Amino acid sequence: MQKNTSIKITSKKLNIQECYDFVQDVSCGGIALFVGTVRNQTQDKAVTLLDFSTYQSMAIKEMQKIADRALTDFHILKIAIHHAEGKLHIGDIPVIIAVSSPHRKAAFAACQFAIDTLKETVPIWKKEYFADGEVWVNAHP
Amino acid sequence: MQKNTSIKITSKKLNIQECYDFVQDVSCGGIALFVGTVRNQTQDKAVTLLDFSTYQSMAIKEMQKIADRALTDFHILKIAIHHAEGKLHIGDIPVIIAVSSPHRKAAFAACQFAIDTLKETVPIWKKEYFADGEVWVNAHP
Amino acid sequence: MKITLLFFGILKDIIGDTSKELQVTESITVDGLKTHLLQKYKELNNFSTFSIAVNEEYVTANYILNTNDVVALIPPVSGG
Amino acid sequence: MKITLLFFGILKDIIGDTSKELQVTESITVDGLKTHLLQKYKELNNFSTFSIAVNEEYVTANYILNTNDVVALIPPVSGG
Repeated sequence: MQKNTSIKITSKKLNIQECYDFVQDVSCGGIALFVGTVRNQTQDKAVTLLDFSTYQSMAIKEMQKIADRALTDFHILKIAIHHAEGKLHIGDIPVIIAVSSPHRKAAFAACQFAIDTLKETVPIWKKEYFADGEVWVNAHP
Repeated sequence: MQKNTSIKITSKKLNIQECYDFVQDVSCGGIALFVGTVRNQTQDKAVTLLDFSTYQSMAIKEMQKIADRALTDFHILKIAIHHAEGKLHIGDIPVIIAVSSPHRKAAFAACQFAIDTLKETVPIWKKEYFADGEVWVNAHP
Repeated sequence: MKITLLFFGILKDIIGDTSKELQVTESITVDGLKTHLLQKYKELNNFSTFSIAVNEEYVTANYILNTNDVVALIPPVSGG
Repeated sequence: MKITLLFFGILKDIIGDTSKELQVTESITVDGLKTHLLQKYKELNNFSTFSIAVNEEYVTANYILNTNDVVALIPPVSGG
């Protein structure tokens, strides 16, 4: 299934067109994309920047598992899952997921499955910086 | 609500980045996009090209209604609905829908609502061309 | 009274024109117009599923037409 | 036997390091290791919810460690 999946963690800017171009195919009728963006606030506190750190080798494996499972469980053609690491500013893109399918419902379902699962299982951590300090997101239940 | 919606029918190539840029906002955490693409076949018959014709003034109104209803019914920030007209080839993009929201579930739900409703209500017609003829899609129930 | 008919998609091909002006009786309903059109354009009888929009808004069968209304015959749409 | 510990996210800040080598008893389980770590690094007691990955795969509490295993302490993830 490898050639139908594109998995990447990078400190460069993520590129929507690159994800689109990877999944686009003459036999697909629709492409669903999810693009995460850095918000200017969290729980009413102004965010200045985010810093993403990863357990990169394991994160790549977990992202690959999500992509492979999406291909198995949904009627889709290709999937790209790209994640950023390092410092991101307001409006920057931490994550892009793109899914192509002959049928749009499958593309949407697989795209939602992928982002939901990524947020649960992939070893990536986000530190939020505010004017008066910083906090590891989700670290304190 | 007008400024939170971008509605367009054009004979130029649709642009994913343009839709993304319109909906992107410092207060949004996620953007869901749907990009329709022209498939190389329909019911096992090879398609050579598609020709989209529209009742343009009414189609714009119906697309605006969909966008306004998405803003009312879902917790979203902005929505772009762009549709192509004229001749499209395999891989070309007939439609792009982009939705931004603080929360990704709302973005996905509104994006699916918009494409589903567009396909039911907006007066746009697609003629499929094959090597041996042409057919108006959906015209014969 | 005079109304304008617009034809789209397969109906444009069937009628062979994009628009026509038509004289109809005062206070005719959309349903009445449909009956009239199916008599006037026999070729429409092979193709009875179409919606009607008046002045760019979908209307139902009992909608009453006014003079100068722009009446569009909308075959099943297939955008997206 | 020797294992390697890796620390990520908030645990990296708490421990003040990204990795450490550690001697543990043969056939220790992940659960046994957790107990050991909570004794050794008192600061972890304020922070008891973390998962364990061995050689880049999540494992459960009764998983038995081998020599040279790379054991990652995974605090709640927050990617995306």
